[in-house]
Amino acid sequence: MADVILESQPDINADLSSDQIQQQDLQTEEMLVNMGPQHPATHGVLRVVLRTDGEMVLEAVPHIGYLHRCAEKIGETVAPYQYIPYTDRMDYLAGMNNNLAFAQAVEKLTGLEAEITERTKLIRIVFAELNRIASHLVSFGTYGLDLGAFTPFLYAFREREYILDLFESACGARLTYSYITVGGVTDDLPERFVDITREFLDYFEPKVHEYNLLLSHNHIFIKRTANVGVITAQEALDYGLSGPVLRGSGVNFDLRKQPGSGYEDFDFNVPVGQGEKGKVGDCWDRYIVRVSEMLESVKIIRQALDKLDGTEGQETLHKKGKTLKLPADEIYYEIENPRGQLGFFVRGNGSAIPDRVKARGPSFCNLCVTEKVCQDVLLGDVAAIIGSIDVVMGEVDR
Amino acid sequence: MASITLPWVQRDTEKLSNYRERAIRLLAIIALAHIPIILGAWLLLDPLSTKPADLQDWKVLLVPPLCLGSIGGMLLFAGAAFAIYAYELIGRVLSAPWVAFVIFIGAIFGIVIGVWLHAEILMTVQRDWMPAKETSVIPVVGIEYDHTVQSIYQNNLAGKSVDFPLIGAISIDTPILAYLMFPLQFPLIRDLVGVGGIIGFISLIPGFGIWWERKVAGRIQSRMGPMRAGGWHGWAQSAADGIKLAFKEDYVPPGGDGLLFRLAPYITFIPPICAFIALPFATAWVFRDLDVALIFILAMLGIEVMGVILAGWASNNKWSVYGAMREACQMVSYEIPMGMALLIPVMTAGSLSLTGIAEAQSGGFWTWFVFVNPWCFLAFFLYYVASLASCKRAPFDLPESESELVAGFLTEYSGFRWSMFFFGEYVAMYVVCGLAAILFLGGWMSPFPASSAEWFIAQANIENGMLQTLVKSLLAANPIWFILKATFLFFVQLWIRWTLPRIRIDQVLYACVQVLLPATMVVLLCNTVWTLGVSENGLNLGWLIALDGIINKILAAAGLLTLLGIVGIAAYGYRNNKKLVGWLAVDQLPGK
Amino acid sequence: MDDLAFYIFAAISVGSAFGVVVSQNIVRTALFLLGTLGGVAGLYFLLDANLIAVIQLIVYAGGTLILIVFGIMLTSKSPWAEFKPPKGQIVLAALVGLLMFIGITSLTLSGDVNWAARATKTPLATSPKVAEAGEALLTTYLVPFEVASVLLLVVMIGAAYLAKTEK
Amino acid sequence: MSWIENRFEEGLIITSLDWAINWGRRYSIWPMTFGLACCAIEMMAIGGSRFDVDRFGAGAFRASPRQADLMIVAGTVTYKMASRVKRLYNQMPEPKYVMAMGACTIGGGPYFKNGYHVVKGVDLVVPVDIYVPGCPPRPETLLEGIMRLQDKIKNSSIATDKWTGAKEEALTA
Amino acid sequence: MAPEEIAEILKETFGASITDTEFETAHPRVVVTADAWPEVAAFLRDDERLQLNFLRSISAVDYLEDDKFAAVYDLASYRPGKTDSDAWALTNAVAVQVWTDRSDPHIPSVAHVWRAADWHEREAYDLMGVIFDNHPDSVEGLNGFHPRRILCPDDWEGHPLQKDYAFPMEYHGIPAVTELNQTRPIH
Repeated sequence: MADVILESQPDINADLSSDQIQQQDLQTEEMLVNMGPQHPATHGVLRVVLRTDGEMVLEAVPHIGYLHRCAEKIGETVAPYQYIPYTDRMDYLAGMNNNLAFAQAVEKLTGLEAEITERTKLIRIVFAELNRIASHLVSFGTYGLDLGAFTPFLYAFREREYILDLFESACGARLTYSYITVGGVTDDLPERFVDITREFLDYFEPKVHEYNLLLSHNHIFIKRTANVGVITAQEALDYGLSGPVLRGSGVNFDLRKQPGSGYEDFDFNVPVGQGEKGKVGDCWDRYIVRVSEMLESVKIIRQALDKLDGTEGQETLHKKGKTLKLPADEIYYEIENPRGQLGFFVRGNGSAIPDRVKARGPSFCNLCVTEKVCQDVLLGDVAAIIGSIDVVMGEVDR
Repeated sequence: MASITLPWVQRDTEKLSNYRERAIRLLAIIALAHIPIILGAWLLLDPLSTKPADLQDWKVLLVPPLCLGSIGGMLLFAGAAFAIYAYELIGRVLSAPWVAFVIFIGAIFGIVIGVWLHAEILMTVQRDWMPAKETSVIPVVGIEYDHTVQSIYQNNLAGKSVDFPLIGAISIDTPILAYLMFPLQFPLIRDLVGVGGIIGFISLIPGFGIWWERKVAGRIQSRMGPMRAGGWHGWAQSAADGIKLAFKEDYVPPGGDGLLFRLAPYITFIPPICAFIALPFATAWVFRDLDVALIFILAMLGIEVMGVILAGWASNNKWSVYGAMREACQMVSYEIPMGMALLIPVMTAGSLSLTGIAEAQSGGFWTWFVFVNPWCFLAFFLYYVASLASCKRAPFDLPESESELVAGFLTEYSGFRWSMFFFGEYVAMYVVCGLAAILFLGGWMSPFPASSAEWFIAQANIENGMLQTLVKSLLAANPIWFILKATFLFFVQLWIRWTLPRIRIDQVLYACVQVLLPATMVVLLCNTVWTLGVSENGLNLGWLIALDGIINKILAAAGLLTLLGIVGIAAYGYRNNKKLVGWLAVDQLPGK
Repeated sequence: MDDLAFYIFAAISVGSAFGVVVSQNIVRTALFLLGTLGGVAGLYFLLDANLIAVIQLIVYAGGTLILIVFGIMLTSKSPWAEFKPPKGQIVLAALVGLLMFIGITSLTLSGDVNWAARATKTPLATSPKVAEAGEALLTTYLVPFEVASVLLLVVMIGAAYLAKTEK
Repeated sequence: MSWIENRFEEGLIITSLDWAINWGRRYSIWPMTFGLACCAIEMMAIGGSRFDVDRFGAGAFRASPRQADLMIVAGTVTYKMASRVKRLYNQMPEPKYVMAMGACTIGGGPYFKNGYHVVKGVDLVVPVDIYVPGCPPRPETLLEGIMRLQDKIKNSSIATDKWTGAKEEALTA
Repeated sequence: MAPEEIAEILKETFGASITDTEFETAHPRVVVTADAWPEVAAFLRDDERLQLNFLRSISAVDYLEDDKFAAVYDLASYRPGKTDSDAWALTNAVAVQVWTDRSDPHIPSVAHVWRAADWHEREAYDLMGVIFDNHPDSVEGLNGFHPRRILCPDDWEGHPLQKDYAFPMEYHGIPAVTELNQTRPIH
């Protein structure tokens, strides 16, 4: 990377303060522009240093770590059951999925998996998919915001509130649920939950078509996103991308379709970027994959709710979960998060407290492609590209 | 709230009430002190005397300040004392929800009526005052004037028979009116009065516009918008924002160019206001009826950009420079299609004067230029798109695009200077909308033909002169129509802003150079040929005139249907409105 | 009243012109130029030459000036730096300016030209209106008008060509 | 403002001026778009349809600190971010208010122990006006925090504004 | 393809470089020596039978009692279906463990094999202190070149995930409050 830096330029990769950047480059034609950590388009505390020539962005280097909350270190000091709340705060838009990933990793490691009841599994699927919808709604809304459309954001939040109400009725929290935990879920479903959820799904499904009319097929929106930030399938695999970003590049890969995911009995499609409005793997493809996934999740939830009816009375929380001893073994386990494949590496040492917990955040892996894609694009495209990758900084920095 | 006690909520009420009593006493004494002045002045000057010997010109200097000003002052101070005395009662009345609404609506009507009155007076001054026979001279200063108080009084009496609705109703044969109208014979005074009216209207636009924008945005996004400030639907929100911004710390970036940074808001703010000099509200309602008003307004909108560029440059901030660059290239390129689109109605009307163009559309809404032929129809939309770009409104709000450039050229501005930019932006928005209303939507002409007023008066058998005037002005031509049309176009701008995403900078320029510019050129050419074809002095082609008539009717019907459709959808939504939030899951939470 | 306005506009024009010459900052120079152009436009308005005044505003102040500033900001290697001409240039420019000033003032004061008579000969009150100006452009002065248009067209094509080859 | 400072204490002019200014400031608290972590999502939620902070006139989220009145520190402040938080605070013009939203900004929250990279409370970095507890606080709590801030503004006075004096001191020093 | 078969193929090709295998675990893995690791990595990615084209994660683990660090590379192979509309399949997956000394932890970088390894290696260096040689984004430190830090600031001291990490008491003037009753500054 060092060869493309001009001599008079400060090192774009270095963690310079914005003062240093301001002082050094005022005399040159190419500007170093500091985007973030407080910038509306960076979704939190991502900082991107741009080397620009006029409106062209020649190079964009993301700087992360502004939200490094030491989650992995804390994982080495608490028992898995106590660690569940910390997983909530990693990807705070998809707390349920994070809970699920860690709980399943620990259950697989300790062999508790075999004792999880059918009802628990179904409840987990319902909540994971509901949270996927909620997370994609935020992604959809903020993507509109990145491109200057304010209204879709509020529509998305309006619908998301209903999902949060459902979560609240089940576990009392709006954002950090700790509902899915080691050994099951903390509580059985509240009364009439199934009916209300069905009502919500009936309400929600037509809304997605409304979103498509409002934003997805808006001419300006397509002009802004199609053919912008193209990631080919080969690049996507090479950079270790996953989730909607990988599928947007035309790779039809979803962990939920793999054997052993717990979704074998469900009938749903995996939306893949087709290059409908431009090239395969552009921003619009990544965006539309998310919107379509919401509809697929609705399908899954409907089927799961139907199955839930026959499982009344089954135990939902295994007593062993709280007093689990981890064997001196390790495991790496991945599930499909709204943002991609969330993996947990857990190593036990025979006691209740693990030796090492490592999270493979999908946002972390997806973000590293920014540097590749944001070359020779316009300044406005940077917001479009970062928005389409849909990062959650809590998970990037952990 | 009531159950929580907070340490800082406590206040020394006794101390306060003591000050209150002293204030009431002071104000009451001042009010009483006015009485001897009024009595003395009244006895000395005798302003109600109609004897020619008593109508002296020198009294002009004394009658308004001593006789009328003192009465006003007494009422003011007494009212203030009463307000402080009975503030609990007044506060309770004021805090009722409908009172704020009444005040708000009243203020709007009051300003409209005030502007109207002022225009009527000026018209009377111009029409009724005969050429003077001799000139008088003010002794010391040496200023010449044509009309004495006496001649004005006589003219007023003579003009009584002419329709002069509101003032005629009060009493025209009071000499006080003559004393008040005396200064109006000096053009400078008349201009000052006119400037007062314009500034009053202009200060209403941003205040109303910002509040309205937030309410419209709220309703589009299924929320309420401002609700608290001032009571009824947060009507005082703009006032609160203004007060806060005025008292915020004034920041000038040390690394930037301080002089230009301070100047830039004014360079942005003043040109759009200058545009109002030439923007007519009705036939006589214009500060200066320039023959080149159209180009003048365009020039003023063009100069506004300079302020933005300076603001961006002087801020010493990279985002600001980006904003300034974008603004510069966007404005310079969009001025061309905008100006060319405006030439089309000019060509159709055959006049460059805005008043003339509006007068050409007085035959009912189907003669409005937007419907009059297909090319004008296209030109309206071309102009509207270009005007969005020239006002930096979404989807062309690139210079201040929040998600890309933080706040663009405004990044370093805070407090009052920042609000100046917003004032300028909203005034400019209103100017372009007003221009569109005049050029394409008939300006101050009502949607009915001018003859409909006569017809209505004959049908309804109205004999009262005042009512006749009212009907004529409402059904034929009235500034209210202009304000309504311009406000509707203003609303469409807000509507677009809260619906569409933002265009990228290269697409903005592409849209201008490769789409709008060729399109306006083609439309201009076609309109020329078309106008030549239908014109009686030109080719006068029969078949084209017939086609013109048919297309005109079709377009007018389409326009009417569109408007009815919008109103219908809005009414349907209003009738079937659901509770905005919480109808689904919140109602069914456990424990509910 | 008109006299007052004349002096105000004249002061703005002359003051700004002085600023244009003296200022060392290019963007400030542009701002002063705006003042000069605006002041001169005001003088045109006073002379009842509305069309010329408005065209001065829209073409020079609203168009050309912004293009100049834009060009400076876009192309200059260091738009932030100050503009400091060498001393020789300053002296030369001052000399030329002084000579012109002396020439004009001496011409004005010498009495060779009877300004008052000229003013009365072509009364400004009947200065051409827009319609007349337009008609004159398309009838009497059609050839110069068209030549100017062709010239502008050539300039535009040349600019487009240059911009294209650069890429 | 020193010419009115301490001269008209509780006097008629200053109190009515206070009333007007505080009324304006109270109904126009513009927050900065500054989300750090989980709490930022709840901060976005109060801008959303159900909670709609715009009702209180506080809905105009400004991206530039120069136009913001309120910094809602929404989420965990880390050492790497702390200097930026401080910088943003310094960039805001007076009068400015800081709201510590959530357990992390109040005192480190769940990261108090073993959080080697987490600042244990944003009041170690910038002065805080309002503390809103919760992890994350519900939007209703945040609205309550904004109302408490309105109370605080209501009872401030330009005669005793700290920043007017402080600025003059800084200029003379 | 099962992990055992992959191990067989690797042993055939590289022999002594494959020091150990572990399959009686929830995380079947192959142990490779640090020196041979880039070659093995390139082979794993390019070999027709394996095609492990997807690096899922690099987990650095601190074995304090053994005085060693280990880096665990989780690899997977995603292969397209027969037609474009078919789902891609995860055909084989395996983990590779590379050991290094705790006193002088050096492992060759594989960022040129899988671009995904770039940030993972930076993270592993930042938090655990394992130095990945020839990393594309290296900076010169006191003890030679090492990957650039990614999460912690550039001037951060120590590597937090090491078991014997000493917590900082202060960073750039901001105290690290660790006691509940410790006084806070008054602004």
